Amino acid sequence: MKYAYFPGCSLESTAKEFQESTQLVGDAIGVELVHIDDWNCCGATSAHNLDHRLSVALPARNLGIAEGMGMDVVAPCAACYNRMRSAEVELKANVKLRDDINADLEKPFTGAISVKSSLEVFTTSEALAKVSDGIRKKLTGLKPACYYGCLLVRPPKVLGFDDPENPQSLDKAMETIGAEPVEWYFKNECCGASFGLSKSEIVVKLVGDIISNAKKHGANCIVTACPLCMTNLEMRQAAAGKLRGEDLTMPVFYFTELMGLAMEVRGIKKCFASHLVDVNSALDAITADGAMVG
Amino acid sequence: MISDEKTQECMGVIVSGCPVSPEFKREIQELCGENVMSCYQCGECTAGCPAAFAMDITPNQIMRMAQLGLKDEVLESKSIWLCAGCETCATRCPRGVALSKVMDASRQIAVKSGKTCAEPNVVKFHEEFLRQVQMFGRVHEITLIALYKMRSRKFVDDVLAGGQMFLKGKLGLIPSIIKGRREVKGLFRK
Amino acid sequence: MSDIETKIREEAKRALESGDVSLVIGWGAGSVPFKTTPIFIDKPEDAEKLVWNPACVNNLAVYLPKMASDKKIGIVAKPCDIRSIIALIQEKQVKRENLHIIGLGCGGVVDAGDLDNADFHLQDVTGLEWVADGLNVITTSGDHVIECGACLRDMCIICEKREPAIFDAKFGEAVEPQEGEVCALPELPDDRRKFWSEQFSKCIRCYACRQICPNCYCESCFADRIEPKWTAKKATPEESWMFHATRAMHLAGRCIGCGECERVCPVNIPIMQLEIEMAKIAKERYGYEPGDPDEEAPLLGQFKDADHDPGHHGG
Amino acid sequence: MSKVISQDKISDFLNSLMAKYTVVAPMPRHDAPAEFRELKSGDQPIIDGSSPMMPPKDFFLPRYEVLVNVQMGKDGVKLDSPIPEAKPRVLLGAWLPDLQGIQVLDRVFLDKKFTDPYYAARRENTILVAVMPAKLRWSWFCSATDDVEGWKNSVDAIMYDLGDKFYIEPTSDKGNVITEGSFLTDASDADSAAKDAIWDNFKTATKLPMSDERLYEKLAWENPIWGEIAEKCIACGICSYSCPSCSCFDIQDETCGSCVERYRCRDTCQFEEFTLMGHGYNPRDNQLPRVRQRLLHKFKYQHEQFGVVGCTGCGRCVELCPVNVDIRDVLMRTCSVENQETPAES
Amino acid sequence: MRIGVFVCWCGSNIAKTVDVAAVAEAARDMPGVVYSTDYKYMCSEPGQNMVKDAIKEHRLDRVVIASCSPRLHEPTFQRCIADGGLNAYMVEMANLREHCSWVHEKTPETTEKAIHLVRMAVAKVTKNDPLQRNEIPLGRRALVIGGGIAGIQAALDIADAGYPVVLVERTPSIGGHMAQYDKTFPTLDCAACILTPKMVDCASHPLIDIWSYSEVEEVKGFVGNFEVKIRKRAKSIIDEKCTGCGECLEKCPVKGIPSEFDENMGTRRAIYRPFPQAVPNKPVIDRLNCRKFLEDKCGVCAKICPTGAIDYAQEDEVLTEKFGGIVVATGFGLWNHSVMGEYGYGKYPDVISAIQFERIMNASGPTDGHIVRPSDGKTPKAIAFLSCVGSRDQEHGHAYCSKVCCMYNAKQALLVRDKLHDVETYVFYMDIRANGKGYEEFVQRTIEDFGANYIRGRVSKIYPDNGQMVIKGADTLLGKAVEVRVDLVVLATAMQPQNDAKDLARMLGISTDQYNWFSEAHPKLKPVEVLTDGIYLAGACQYPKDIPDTVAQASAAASKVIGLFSKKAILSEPMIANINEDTCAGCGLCVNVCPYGAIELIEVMDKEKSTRENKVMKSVANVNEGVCKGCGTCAAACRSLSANLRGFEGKQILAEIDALADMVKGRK
Amino acid sequence: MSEETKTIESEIEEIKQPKEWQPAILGILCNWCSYAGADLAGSARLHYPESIRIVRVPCSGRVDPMFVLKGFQKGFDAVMVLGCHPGDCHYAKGNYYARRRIAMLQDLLETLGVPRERFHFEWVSASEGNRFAELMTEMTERIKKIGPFDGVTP
Repeated sequence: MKYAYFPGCSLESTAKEFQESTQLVGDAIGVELVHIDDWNCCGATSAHNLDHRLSVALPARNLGIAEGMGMDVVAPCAACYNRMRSAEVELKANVKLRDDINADLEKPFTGAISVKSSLEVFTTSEALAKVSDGIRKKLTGLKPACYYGCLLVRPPKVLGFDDPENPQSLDKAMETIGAEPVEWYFKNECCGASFGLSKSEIVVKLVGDIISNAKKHGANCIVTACPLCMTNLEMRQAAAGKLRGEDLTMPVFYFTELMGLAMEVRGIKKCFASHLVDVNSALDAITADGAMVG
Repeated sequence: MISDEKTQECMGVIVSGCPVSPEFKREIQELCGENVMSCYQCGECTAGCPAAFAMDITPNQIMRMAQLGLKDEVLESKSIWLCAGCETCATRCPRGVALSKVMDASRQIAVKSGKTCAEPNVVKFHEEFLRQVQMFGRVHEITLIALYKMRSRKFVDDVLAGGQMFLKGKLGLIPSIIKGRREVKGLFRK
Repeated sequence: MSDIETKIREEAKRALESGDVSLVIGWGAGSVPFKTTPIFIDKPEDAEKLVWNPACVNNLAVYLPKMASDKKIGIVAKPCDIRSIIALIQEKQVKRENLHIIGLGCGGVVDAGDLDNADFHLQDVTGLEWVADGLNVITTSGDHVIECGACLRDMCIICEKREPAIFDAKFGEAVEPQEGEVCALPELPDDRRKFWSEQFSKCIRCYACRQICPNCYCESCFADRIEPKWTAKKATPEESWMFHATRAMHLAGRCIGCGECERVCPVNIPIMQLEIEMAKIAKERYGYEPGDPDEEAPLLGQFKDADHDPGHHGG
Repeated sequence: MSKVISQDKISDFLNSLMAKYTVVAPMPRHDAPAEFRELKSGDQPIIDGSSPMMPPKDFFLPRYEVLVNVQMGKDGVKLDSPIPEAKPRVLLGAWLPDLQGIQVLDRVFLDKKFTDPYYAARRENTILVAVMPAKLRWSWFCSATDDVEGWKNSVDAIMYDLGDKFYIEPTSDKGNVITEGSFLTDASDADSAAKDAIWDNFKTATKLPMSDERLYEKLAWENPIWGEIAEKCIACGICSYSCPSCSCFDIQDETCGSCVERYRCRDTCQFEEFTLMGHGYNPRDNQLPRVRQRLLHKFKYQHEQFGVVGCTGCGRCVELCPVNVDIRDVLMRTCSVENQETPAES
Repeated sequence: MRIGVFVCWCGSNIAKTVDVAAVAEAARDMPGVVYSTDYKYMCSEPGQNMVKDAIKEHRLDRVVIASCSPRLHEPTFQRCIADGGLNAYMVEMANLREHCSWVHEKTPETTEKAIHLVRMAVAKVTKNDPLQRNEIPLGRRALVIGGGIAGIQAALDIADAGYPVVLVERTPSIGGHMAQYDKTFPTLDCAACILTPKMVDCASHPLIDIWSYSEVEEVKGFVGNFEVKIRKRAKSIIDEKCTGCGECLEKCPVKGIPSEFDENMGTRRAIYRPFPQAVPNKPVIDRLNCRKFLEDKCGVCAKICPTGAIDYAQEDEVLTEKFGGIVVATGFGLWNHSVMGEYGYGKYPDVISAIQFERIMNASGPTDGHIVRPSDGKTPKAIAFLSCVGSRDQEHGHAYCSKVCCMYNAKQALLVRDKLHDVETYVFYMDIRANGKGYEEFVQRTIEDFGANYIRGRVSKIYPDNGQMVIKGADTLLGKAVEVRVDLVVLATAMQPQNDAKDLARMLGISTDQYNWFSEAHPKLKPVEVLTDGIYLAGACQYPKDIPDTVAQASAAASKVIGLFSKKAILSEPMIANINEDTCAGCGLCVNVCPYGAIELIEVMDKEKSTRENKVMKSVANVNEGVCKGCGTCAAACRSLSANLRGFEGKQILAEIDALADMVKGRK
Repeated sequence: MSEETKTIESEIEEIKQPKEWQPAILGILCNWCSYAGADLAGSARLHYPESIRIVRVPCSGRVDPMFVLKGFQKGFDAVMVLGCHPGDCHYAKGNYYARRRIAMLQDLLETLGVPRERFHFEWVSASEGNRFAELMTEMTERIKKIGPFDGVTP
C-alpha cells in the first residue's frame, strides 16, 4: 500500500518520535509513506477557531497536492487528521466552496482522494496480520491504557472509522503485540487539546482525571496516537499529580513505538530517548516470557 | 438601561439589562449551518463538556442565549474560548446539533466584530499560530512558544518543560519554510 | 425459394385436408408482381395460391385476434410474426392450441413499393427473388441485383431473431443478419423534441400504424373515444404527439419490433424509433424481451421488489 | 394561347407568379414523400407531375379547420366563425387526376343547395394548373374511370412535361394568367405534337381492360368480393386520406378552459366510428359494408348523384394500401362477374 | 347541468389569505355553474343547510364545496347533499385550505390558485356519475390480535355484547406488559391484582377463544369478510388433557434459561409458563432449549404428567378462519439501550431498564420483590432514574416522547423509597410530563414526601468506579455540570413499535407512520379506525399510551366492532373499478396488476365481430365488487379505457387537467 | 418610519419590478400519502410556491401515463407524480406497478425529448409534509431556472 504522507508541524518537532516510529513501522509492514511535497500546516484548532474558510483552505492545498500524487493521504497526527478529513468532507459536499478555494490553488482538489489516520491504516486486519507476523517479542506484562482522545473518533459522522464511545483500534493493536490493554473509562475524554499553552489549568485538571482513571484500572502506561495528547499528558502530569495529591507519573507511548518495539525494528529504541517522562518503568514491566523463540 | 430605540428594535423577549439581537441565530446558522432553535435544553452538552467546569456560562446556556439573541453575552463570554473543540457535545446531542460548531461560529463572529475577548491568551495563541502559518506555511513550535509568551507575558510558565524539550532535540532552532508561501498567503486573503 | 414455397403449400394442404385446421392465413400473389397480399385459404386445393417471396412483408398475426375461434387455424409466419403471435397468446387474444404455426426461417423482406429507381420502372417488374448478392429484381428489361442493405426494411436490417421461437412446422433457414443500424435520435432534448415535432406534423391520422399492428387489437382505441377524449382526431402536431406518445406507451414492453407500422406509414414517420428505444430499456433494465415464449405476463403486468426505482432520489 | 417554357426559366416563371399569387406546389422533404406547400421565395418545387403521396385537397379542405370558436366569459358567450380570406392562389404541379379530384370536391361543397363557405372561400380565387407528366406511374388508371377528355375543362391550365420544357395550355380564362411573361415563348407545332403524344399516351395507358364497361351499373350490393376485401382490409384510413376526391369529414368540439372550438377534420368510411350513432347503434358494424361503401360511393352513388364517378384513377390507394387491396383488381373482377343481382336497396 | 359552488371561509383560515368572495364570483362564470356563494363555515349546520336549501331552490344537480381537504370533510358533504336529495357522489371538493390558504401568502396569485382549484372541481363534478352502494354480507365474529390489556379489554367488551371473539396472543399467556408491572401509577394498585381477574374472565367467557402461542400469518378479504390464516404454534401440550397442575414444571432438568417474562432478570425451564397466574394456565415446551428436541433424550415431563398431556410430536396448526372485524392490539416494544456507548453499551450490569426494575420490585419477580443490584445482589444505597433514554432523541430514531416514562420514573422513585427508607433517589429529567388525572400530584408527592432528587439535565456519560456507577450529568437549572455516584441506574428506555409491526401492517393493509406505529384514519376524529374498514386499533400499537388510555381505546375499538356487527349488512364502497365489457379486449393485464386478485376473465356473449367465424363468446374482465378496494391500478393499465375507477374516471381526471388550460396559457 | 410609508414604498418597489414568472406544475398525487402529505404541509403552515395544481388519485397505481402525457401536451411546465414509498402502498402493491410504468414513461418522455427535469416522480409519505413543501420549492426553482416549456411539438 502506498499513501501520501502528511507529517504536520508537530511530527517535525515535538513529536519527532512519532514521525520516526511511524516510518519504521510503516516500512516493516509494507505501508509505503510518500511525503507530500511542500506541505503546509493544516491550520489546526487555530484556523477553525478564527476563520472557517481558512480551516478548509489550508488542508485543501495539501489535498490538492496529494491528489496529484494519486494517493490517499495518511496523517499520523490526530489533529491534522481531523482537520484534513473535515476539510475533505466539506469540500466534497460543498461544490461552491470547493470551486472558490480551488481558484486560489495551484493544484486543485476535486475529491478523488480521502484522508486517513495512521491509526486507521495501521490497524486494519491486513496491517495487524503483518504486524503479528513480524512480532519478535510480545509485550506481555505491559498494561497500556489506550487513550484515543477526541480528534480520532469525533465527530463520528465525519470520521467514522472507529466507535466514538468505545473505540477499539488501539486496543486491538495492543492485543496484537501481546500487551494487555486495560478496561478503563476515559479513553475518549478530552485532554484539553490546544489549551496546553494558553489555559494550562484546564489541561492539568483533565490530564489528572485521565491518568488517575488509567492508574485505577491497573495501567502501567498510556498509549496514544496524538502528539497533542502526548504533549499534554507528559508535560502536565506532574502538575496534575500535585493538584490531585496523587502520584500520577505515567509513561506515555505512541502506539507505533510499541508496535516497533514488539517487532524489534531497528532504531525504534532511539525514540524512547525523546520522551519527557521516563518510559523505563513501563518497559521493565514487560516480562521476559514475552520473547519469541528464535 | 435600555434606550428607547433599542426597546423598539427588540420586540419579543426582553432580558433585563441585555440587548437582544434576533439576527444572531441566523448569523450562526449562516456561518456553521447549525440551527440553534433545535436545542431543547436537555443539558447533555454541559454534562459531557470537559471544559464546562472552567466556563462562566455552561454550553447549554450558550445555546439558550443564542436562541434568545443575547449576542453580547455569548460573544463576551469566556466559554466560547474555552471550548476545546472535542466534539463530545456534538456526538451525543439528541437533537443532532453540533454545539461545537456554534462555538466556532461565535468565536468567528466575536473576532470579526472586534469584541474584547474574555480569554485574551487563547486568542493570542491562535493569532500567533496563524501568523506563523501565514509567514512560513508551517508552524515552528519554538518560535510559536516564544512569540506567544512574549505577547501573553507568561514568561515563567513552562520554561522548564520547554527547556527539556529543547534538550530532547524536539525543538529545532531553524524554522522550516515552505516553497508555496505565496500560495498559502493567498488563502489568507479572504 | 420455390422449394420452401412448395413445402408451405404442401403443409397447408395437408393441414386443411386432414381437418387439422379450418383455415390457413398466408401470403398470396399480389395485384402486381412485386407485391403480395394476405390470403385466407379454407379449401385444400386453394393451397396452391400461397406464395413465399421477398415481398411477403405483412405480419399476418394482425388477423388472429379477429379470426381466432375455437377452430384451429393455420398461419404462415416469419420469426417476427411469430413473436407477435406469442405476445397475442400471452395477452389471451388467441390460444396456442388453436394455432398451427407454419414457421419460416427468414433473412428479411422487402417493401417493393420503394424500389423504384433509375434502372427500372416498377411497372416493368415481373418478379423478385433472393440471390447470393442480394435481391434480384426481374424486369422486362433484364435483371437488377440490389444489395440487401439497400432494399430490406429497416427493421429487417437490425433484426436479430431470425429463427421461429415456436412453430408446428418449420421451413427454411435463417439468414445471417446484415451490418446496419437505424438512424439515431438527436442527443439534446430540445433537438429531439423538434425532430419529433417535424415528424408528427406530417401525421394525417390515418391510423394505418395502429391498424396494421398485431398488438393494437383493442376493440376500441383510446384515440377513437369521444369521452374521454384523450386525443382529438384533428391532425395537429400536438394531437398527433399525444396519439403517438400514448401508443408508444401502450406498446412499451409489448412491441416485438416487426416494423409494420413504419412500413405502412404513408408519410414515413419513424415510429419504430420510439419502440426500439422502449425495447432497449425493457431489456437492459428488466431483462424483458417482448415475444419471449417464457414470459407469462407483459412487462407492465409484473414487478420485482428490486426493480429500478425512479422515485428514489439519492440520500 | 399556348406557350412553352424551358426548364431553366422555371424559376423566373415561379417568381412572376409568386409576385401576384400565393403559389402552392409540391416540395421535396427530407426522408418523406414530397408535399404540397405554399412556396417561399427560393423554393424549388418538383414539377414533374409525379405528384406527392398526399393530394392537394388540403388546400381546400384542410385536415383540420376551425368552424366556430366559442369564448365564455364574464360578458357571456361569444361566437366567431373564422371563414378564411379568399387569397389569390395558384395550385401548380399537381397532375390532372388530382385536380379532377377537386372537381369532385366542388360538386360536394359548392352544391347550389348548400355552399360550404369555408371551402368556397379557399376555392374561389385559386387557379388550378395541372401538369401532365411524360412518365406515368404504374398505378394510374384514369381512363378506366371516366372520359378524361372532359377533365381538361376542370382545370385552368395544363403544363405538359416535354422533357427540357413545358408546354403550357390554358383551358380557361383564369388560366391565361400563367401564359404571360417574357420567359415564355410561343409553342411550335412540334411542341404541340409532343404534347398530344403525351395526352394520347395518358389516355390509352391508363385504361383498364374493362374501361368501356359501365362500372356504376355493374357494381352490386351483393358480391362475394366485398367479403374477400373486408377480410384482409385492416380498416385504416390511408385510401380515403390519400384520395384526392374523398371528402368526408367529422365535426368535433373541444373545450379548452373557458373556450370551445368546433372544428372539422378528416374522417373516413373505413373507420368503425364513421357511422356510429350517439345511442350506440352502428349500421355498418363490420368491415364488409365499410369496404363496399367506399367503392359503391365512388363509382355508383356519386354517379347517381352527379352523373360522374368520384374516382379519378390517381392510383394512390393502389400504391399505399398496406394489404395490397388493389381497386383496379376489384373493378376488373366486379365487371367480369356475370348475372349480378340488382341491388336490393336504392 | 346545474352546479352549485359553495366557497368556505373556514373562519379566517381560508378567508385570511384567499379572497373568497372573488372565488365565488369567478365560479359563477364557470361552465355549468348556476349558483355560487361563500359562507363562513360551510361544514357547520347552517352551512350545510345552505347547501341543502340551494339544491332545492336552484335545482342543483351537482355541488362543489371549496373548503378544506376532502380527506377531512368529503363524507360530511356527501351526507349533506344526500340529505338535500342528490346522489351522495355528485359532490366534489376544492381543497382551498390545506393546499392553498395555509401554504401561501395573501397575494392575488393565491386567490387565482383558489379559483383554479374550484375550476378543477367544477370540471370534475361535471363528469361525476351517481354511484350506488351495494349490500355485502357480514360475518359477526371478531378477531383480536394481541392479548395485552388492550386486547383483553376489547375481547371482553365485544364478547359481552354477544359476539364471538378469537383472541390471538403469540406468547404462551395473555397479560402482556401489564402483567410484568409491579404497581400502577398514580394509584399504586397492584398491577396483577387488577389485571388477573380480567384474564380469568377472558378464559372463562363462553364467547372468547384464547389462542395463545399463536400468530397471524395472512389476512385476506375485507370488512365483514376477512379471511385470516393463523398459525397455532405447537405447545407440545395437549390443551384438553392438561390440567395445569404444574408437576412438569418442577421436574424439567433444563434450568437457567433467561426468562422473557422477567426480562432476563430471572430464569425459567424448558417447559414453562411465563408466570404463575398465566392464562391459559398451561405450560408450553420451548423446543429450542428442550433436551427431548435437541438431543432426543430426557422426556421427563411426559413421564411425570399424570394426564398424559405431553405430546412431543405435536405440529403447528395453520387455520384459516373468517372474521367480520379485527382489533389490532399488538402493543409496543422497548428500545434496547445497548447501542448507547455513553451509557456503556448495555454492558454494565447495574445499568438496567425500567421494565427490568419492575421485575426486581415485583413480589413475584426473580428477587421476590427484594430490591438488589444485579451485579452483586447487594441492596443499593443510591439509585438514579434516567428519563428519555432513546425518547425525544431523533439521533436514536425516536423524536417522539414515550409519554409514560415521567410517571413510572416517579412511581419507581416513590416505591423504592417506600421499600428502602435509606435509599437516595435521583431522577434525571428534561421535562416532567404529568398530564393525567392525579399525575402531577403524584410526581410532587414523590419529590416532597419521598425525597426524590429531581435533577433537570440529560446525562452525558455513565461509567463504573469503585463498585459504583458515576453519572456525569448537568443541572441546567443551576448552570453546572454535576456528577452523581449511585449503586444502580434505571433507564426509562423509549417505547417503540414491535419489531415486526411493519410486517403485520402489510398483512393487514394498514399504514404506519415513520416510526412504524400504526396510523389511525384521522388523528382527531378517527383515532380508533384505520384506513381499512373493519380494522380498529387499541392500545400502544398506535403510539405510546398508559393503561387508562389503552383501556379506553380498547373499549372504543370494541364498540366500533359492536357497531359494525349490529348493522344489518354493510354497504360496499362505490368508488371501485368497473369494466366496460363492450370495449374490453380481454387481454388480462388488469388481472395481472390487481393487488387484490379482484379481477378475473369471464366469457360473455359477443356481438358479431369476426368476418368469417361467428364467434359468439369472448373473454372480458370482471370485477368482484366485494374484493375491489378501488386503487385503480387496473384502470391505469387498461389500454382500451375499458377498466375504469368510479369516482376517479379518466374523463374526470382529464376534465381536471383540461380545466387548467387557461392557467397554463396565461403563464406562457 | 411609519408603517404606512413602508407599505407604499414596498408597493412601488413591487410595481417597478416585473412580476417573476411562475411555472405551471401539474401534480398527480396519491390520496393516502403525498396528498395527505400536502395536507400535512398545510396544517403545519409550511409555505411553498403556488405553482402546483394537484389532481388527487387514490393510488400512484391509478396514474395512467396518459395523465402525464396530457399534462405536457397541455403545456404544463412540469408534471409530477408522487406516491407511497415502496412497501407502504395503501393497496399493498399498486405503487410497485406504478414504479415500472412510470419508469418506462420517464424513458419515453426522454426519447420524445421532454427534458428529464420536467417530469418528477418521487415517493412522499403522509408524514412527509416537510418533504412535500420542500419538493414544491425545489421543483419550482428548478423549473424557473430552465424556463417555460415550449410545448411537446415546438
